Amino acid sequence: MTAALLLATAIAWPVVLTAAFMVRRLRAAVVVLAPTLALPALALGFAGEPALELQVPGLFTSMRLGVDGIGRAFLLLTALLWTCAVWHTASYMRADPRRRAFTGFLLATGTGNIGLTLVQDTLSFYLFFALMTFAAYGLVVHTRTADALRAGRVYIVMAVLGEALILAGLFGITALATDATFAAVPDAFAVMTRPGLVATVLLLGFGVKAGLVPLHLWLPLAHPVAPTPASALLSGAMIKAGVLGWLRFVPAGEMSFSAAGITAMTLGITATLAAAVAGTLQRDVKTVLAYSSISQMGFVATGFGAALLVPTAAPLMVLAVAVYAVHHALAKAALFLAIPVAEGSRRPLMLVTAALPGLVLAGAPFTSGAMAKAALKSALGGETWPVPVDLLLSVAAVGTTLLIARYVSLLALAPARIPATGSNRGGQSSRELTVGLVAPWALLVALSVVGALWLPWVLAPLGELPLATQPAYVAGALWPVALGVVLAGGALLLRRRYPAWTVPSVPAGDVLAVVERAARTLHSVGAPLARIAPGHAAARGWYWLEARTGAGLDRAAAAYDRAAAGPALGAIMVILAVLLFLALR
Amino acid sequence: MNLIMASSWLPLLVLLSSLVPGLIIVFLEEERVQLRTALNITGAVAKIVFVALMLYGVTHGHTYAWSLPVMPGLRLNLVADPLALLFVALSAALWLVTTIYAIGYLEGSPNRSRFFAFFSLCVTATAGIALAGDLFTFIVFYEALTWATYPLVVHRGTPASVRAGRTYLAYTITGGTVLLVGIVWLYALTGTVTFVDGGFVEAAAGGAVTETRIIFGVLIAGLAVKAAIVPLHGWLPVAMVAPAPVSALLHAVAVVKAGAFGIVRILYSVYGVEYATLIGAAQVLAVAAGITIIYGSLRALAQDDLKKRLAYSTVSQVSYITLGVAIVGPVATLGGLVHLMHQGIMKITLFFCAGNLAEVHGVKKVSELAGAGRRMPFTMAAFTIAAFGMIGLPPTAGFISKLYLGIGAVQAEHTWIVGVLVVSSMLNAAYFLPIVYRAWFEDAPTGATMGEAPWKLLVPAAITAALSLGAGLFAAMPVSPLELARLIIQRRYGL
Amino acid sequence: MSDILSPDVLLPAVVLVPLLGAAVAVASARAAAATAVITALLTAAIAVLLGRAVVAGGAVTHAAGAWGAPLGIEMHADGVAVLLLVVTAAIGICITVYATSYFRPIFEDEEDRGVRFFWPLWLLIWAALNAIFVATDLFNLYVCLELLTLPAVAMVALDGDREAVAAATRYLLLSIAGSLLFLLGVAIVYSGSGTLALAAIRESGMDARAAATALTLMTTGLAVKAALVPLHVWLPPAHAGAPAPGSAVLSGLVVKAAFIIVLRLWTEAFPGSLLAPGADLLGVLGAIAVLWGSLLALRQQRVKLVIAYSTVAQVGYLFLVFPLLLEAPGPAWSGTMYHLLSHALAKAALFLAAGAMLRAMGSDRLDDIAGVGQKLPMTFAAFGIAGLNLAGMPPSGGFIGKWLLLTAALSSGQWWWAVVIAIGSLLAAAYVLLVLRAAFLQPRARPLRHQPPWQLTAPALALALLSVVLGVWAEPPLLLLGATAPDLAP
Amino acid sequence: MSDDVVFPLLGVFLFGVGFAAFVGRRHLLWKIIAVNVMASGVSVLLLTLPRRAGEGVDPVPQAMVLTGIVVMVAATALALALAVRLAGLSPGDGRHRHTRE
Repeated sequence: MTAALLLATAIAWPVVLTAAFMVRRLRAAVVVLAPTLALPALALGFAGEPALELQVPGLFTSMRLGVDGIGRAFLLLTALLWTCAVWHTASYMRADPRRRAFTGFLLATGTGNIGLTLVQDTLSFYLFFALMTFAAYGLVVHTRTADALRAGRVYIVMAVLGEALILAGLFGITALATDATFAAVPDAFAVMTRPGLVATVLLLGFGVKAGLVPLHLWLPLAHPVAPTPASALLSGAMIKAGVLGWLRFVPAGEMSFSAAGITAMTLGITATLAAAVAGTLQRDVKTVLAYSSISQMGFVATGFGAALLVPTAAPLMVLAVAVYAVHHALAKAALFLAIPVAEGSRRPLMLVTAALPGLVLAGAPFTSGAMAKAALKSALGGETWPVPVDLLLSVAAVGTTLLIARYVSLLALAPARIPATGSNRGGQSSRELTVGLVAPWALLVALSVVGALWLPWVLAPLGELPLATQPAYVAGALWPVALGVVLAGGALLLRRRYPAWTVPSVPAGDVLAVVERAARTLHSVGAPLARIAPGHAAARGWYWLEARTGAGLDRAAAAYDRAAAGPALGAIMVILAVLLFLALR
Repeated sequence: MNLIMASSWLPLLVLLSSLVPGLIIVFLEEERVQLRTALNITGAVAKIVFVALMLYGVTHGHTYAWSLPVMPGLRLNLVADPLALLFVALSAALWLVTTIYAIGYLEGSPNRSRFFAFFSLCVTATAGIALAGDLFTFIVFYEALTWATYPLVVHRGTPASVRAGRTYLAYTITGGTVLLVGIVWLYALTGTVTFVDGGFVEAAAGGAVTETRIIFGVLIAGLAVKAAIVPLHGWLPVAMVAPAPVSALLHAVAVVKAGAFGIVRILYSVYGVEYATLIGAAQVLAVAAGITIIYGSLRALAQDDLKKRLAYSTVSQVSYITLGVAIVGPVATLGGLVHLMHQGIMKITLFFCAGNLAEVHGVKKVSELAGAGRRMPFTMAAFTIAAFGMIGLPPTAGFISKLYLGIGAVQAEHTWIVGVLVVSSMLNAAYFLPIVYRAWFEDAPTGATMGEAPWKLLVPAAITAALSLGAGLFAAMPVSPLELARLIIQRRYGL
Repeated sequence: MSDILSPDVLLPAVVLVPLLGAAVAVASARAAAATAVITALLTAAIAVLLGRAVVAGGAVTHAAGAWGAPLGIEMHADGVAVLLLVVTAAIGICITVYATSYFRPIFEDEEDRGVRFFWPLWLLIWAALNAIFVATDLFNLYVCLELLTLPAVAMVALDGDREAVAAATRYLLLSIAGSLLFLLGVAIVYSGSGTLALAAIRESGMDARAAATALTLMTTGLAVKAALVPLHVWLPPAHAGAPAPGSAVLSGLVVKAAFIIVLRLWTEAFPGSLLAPGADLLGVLGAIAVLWGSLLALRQQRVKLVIAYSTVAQVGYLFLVFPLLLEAPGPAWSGTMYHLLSHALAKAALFLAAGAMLRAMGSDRLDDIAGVGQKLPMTFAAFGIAGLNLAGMPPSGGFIGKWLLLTAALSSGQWWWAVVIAIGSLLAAAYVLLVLRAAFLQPRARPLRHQPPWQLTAPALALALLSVVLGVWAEPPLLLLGATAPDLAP
Repeated sequence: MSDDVVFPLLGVFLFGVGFAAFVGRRHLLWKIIAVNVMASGVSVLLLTLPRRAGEGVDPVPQAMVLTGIVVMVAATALALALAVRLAGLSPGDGRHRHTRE
């Protein structure tokens, strides 16, 4: 009962806050209360026992709420991140004139994000997912700079594309499902004529949010321009919503989706490697992190793809995916929140602390990262793959390490050297380090570093995590990190030695330029086409005809009248009579 | 008991509740504002009451019928079956808000008596179309609607509006005549015109397939003009010169809806979608609707004039209804029928808001919308809700219609329709989101006038916006349009 | 009492009363108006009573002076006849009321010329019309036709300007020629069948060649009077030139009389001829008339001319009956008659409304009346309603007629006539709109010369509304028509 | 060559000549005369066409001819009156009050 009440509160409280924000009088109060946004959800995450169900008939398409194993993991990470980020925002945004509006969008986005972890039916999931997606636009374009608006444009286009694809998939499922619950999804797929198609569509649809290459275009643009807490949430929590979408809508393990699986794995592995390269060559610290996210989600995609391909491996894969999701969320959020802190102080201790979650991310031994990689590898290990997946992933881990090195080096640089972007308006020199600014970051760092200790507990309902303490695992986890560090050091030395060398740089959003050119061409072709108006042409044609024939008609009539005044009429009369006579006899 | 006693008169009363005020207003001088307003509002409220009574009765199993012999074998039949109620409820509800809006919109302008007189006649005709129990009654009110609307279209009296009126009539009268020929032909073939759930053509003339095919084509061609199916949609964007309440009427309450409703009737009560599919007519219609949906959206994309953009959006949106009923299967029909209502409430909101923008700040173009959110927050909030509805975002009404259309398409295994729906959703987003963006994320030009619209213009928009949201958010509630549509489907398919 | 109301009294009375009225009107110009009003009411009452009698007891017959045909005058009133009588009476009352005000001078310096002649002419026409509706033999028909033509011609000349007089002259000469052709036909018929009674001719089994000749001559002659294209040239100037109430009766009723005779010849006297392609020929001419008349109406610059050309088109509709009659007797017959009746009402209303505009603005040019709609609401309302009737828009008698004609065309598989009917009604809508547009244009500075009194507005509106009543309350008249549909069995 | 043939032919001839003149001549007076000739042609025809009615004098044709003559007189009178009126009016003259600007 209390659990049910908690569940209701967890979803109601954000809604209430968002609604209250709409009322001008309450706005100030709401802004103060904003950090409590996710607290009920957090409490639920820790307290709620799995498989808790609550149905709200009448609302929307009779909404179903509940917490199950997988949902709990995402609920926890979401609630944690939101609590920390919004808390952080309060002081991060102190100087910002548009602080309130930002909070408003934050609340709406949070409502969506938290809501989608709590619902148990596809339609409501889509509802909250859409809310999150579109409200987040306000976060991306917050600064209204040219970059921000461009990023916003790309973001919204991709978002709409994603929503549309998800909608199509939703049609496919709902049409055959007995009801809208997630429980009914597998049965729906079982009776589908083309389950593979639906699965692929959904994979891509949620892939936009999950930063699946090549649908990742918005990520490297949105992150640098959005205020840092927003970036943290985008990369930490919202990306995971896409992953949750995969897990909820595509019944991995029920059947084998070869097409979708191969797609996911290929794209995933490509992402892990390519994103690492592209990211290392970035100049903006937040862009680097964005690419790191893309690369990390590559791992997740690989895992999910494997699950789609090999139903037997699915349970382990799902577990691995969940671990990845949670630990990446925490680590990435911590890395982002470090940036404003760094703007306040660049003492070595701080930089080292900031780097720690990076190591977790890279999968250093005895971290949750290592645990995640172990889970992934052990799951993959059961099968034989055309490509050395194992090796590739380790290489990717090296890339991750390099990314982190790049991150730290950029973080260490004086702000003046950091190109001016939305994240630090005009490279403002320093921030005042307040509790509100530091504490959330510190908390996240702590949680992420000791992740290995508590994640198993969180994910217990999904299965037993391999404690990655065996020497093999340790070695397997250690060498990529070590290699990465060495390479990074080498790079640093080279740079010291030959300052003249310039690192080639990749434009943020790599292939985006191509896409944009294509879009422009398409528009220039499409616009004239859209101007064709058959219907109206018909009307115009009629008027033209009228104008043309009218005069002729008058002339004909006049001529006939004149003729009829003379013998012609008589002749006509006779002709008529003759005709009639002939026609009558 | 009382209900049952009044039953046979209720349909007639629904008509009279707007006809009588209209006829009185004709003879009213311009100055009698109070009386005129009183008449309008009383009539509108009365209509809603009557409709509500019938709604109650029908949900409890009554059917209301009133008829008047016109010619041997043909009667003026007013029948309130659930399908009729769906439409009449929509028009009744929207008539009230539109009347309030029009009163506010036309304050102090000339020829208001004429305007409101024809306004009422227009709604009477619409109610007649909705309640028509056979094709004869239908065509009678259908043609009446054409002429009752003309004075509203040309209301401003400018050469431009008179030209628009000419185009309007050129299209609609031709359509009406074609429809009449089709109806008479069908009558000559089958000997009956009375609507039957599931259609009567197969039973009466199933043998003459070719002929029924041709007749179907003729009927639809006639109706497609008002339903603005490409390439017969040309009048709709041109009619934009009319005052905002009229546009609202054209797009949401009366004319376009009459066309769409007619198509629904043909498929639902005359041919029966199964038979129409059997003779391959429904598929063709569905394709036409699909083309219209995409084409309308593309055209809307290119418009800078706000009302023109909305007009093309109507062209696209109304064909959802056609698409829905042209697909075999209960769910698709459900989607089409419920969209009949949803499109109405959403589109009327958009036009109210467009009217407010033009009326209060003289903003008529999309390019002038910068900062509109700041300038008139409530209006733009309503607009945004409706726009999201048009895109089909949850939890708005638009999502519900789109969802059921999509499900129906999949169940009928028309994957291409899913494609159409998805593409059109994206296109809708492409031409609505920029408006929302300009309104909320751009700053108003310096020296732009501020200030919200007067309440008479604001309240209607607020109400309809609330409806557009509520119809989706509480779709599962027993009183929602969805449930009403479900009632029809159950009656038809006995689910 | 009852014997006064017996058909034997009513039937002659319906012809004699207007005749007497005409005589009185000639005798005293001062009492003319009053006489006319009384006569109108009386005639109308008689027509209605006759109608009741027929509805109650079926068709009634009366032989004047107990002589019987052919020398005597036998009168016969069936359903069609009484409907025509009643509609004529309705129009008659309205025209009479209208005329009481129409000729009144607006300015002092105007001498009141027309009205002195108007009343007797009008009542004569009325008498002749009624006589034609109840006549049973060719000879009486011929006489009544002349009785109708001469006052009609004078009516055209009444307005006095040169165009009108020229038009009247042309009208006169052409219709005399027409009458002579008719008479020639009558002669042949009589020699061939030895009788003049329509019904008897049918039984007489006269030689086919002679019958064809006679029918040809009579039809051609009447086609002139009915202004069937291509013999319509006299109509537009004549009908546009006459004073409004005159135009109303000419366009509304007089041309119809000629058509009625043709129809009765083909159905009652020579039903066999419907089999011949001649019926199709008439249909084709009708179709041409529909299109040609409507198109020309669209080109006119004066309201009265628009209406006059529309008459040419509407007469065309009537002639479509011949090809349809055999295949679909029921709908074709009732449809045509119904179209005739409602068009009579509507056309009269249109001309009366046009007259009111003319009086108000001093001109009926389209650009002169632009924007006066708000100043003459009732007049334009009447014009609009009657116009919709012409376009066959529901709810109006025109719609019922159109529906039935379409039914006839489509149920007999002759869809091409349906196409003609449809296009015709579209064009009708177009030329009605041509005038109606003026009502909605923004008002011009041009002031009203004269605010028309109720006598000029009410009758037009009344007739327009009657045509609507005919559209809503159509069952009784249609049953009456159906009951008296001609028996076409050869 | 009996009367039964000659007179009817004469009638037809008269009618034909009249008709030719009627449509051929433009002058009003000619036309008026022409229709009268046609009329007399018809009268001759009426009186002389062979009858099936058999023996005895048939009053009907006589009656018809008489009436026809009366009608023609009236028509001719009206036509002449109009002709005179027309001669008196120059174009646009006698414009009636209803159409005066």
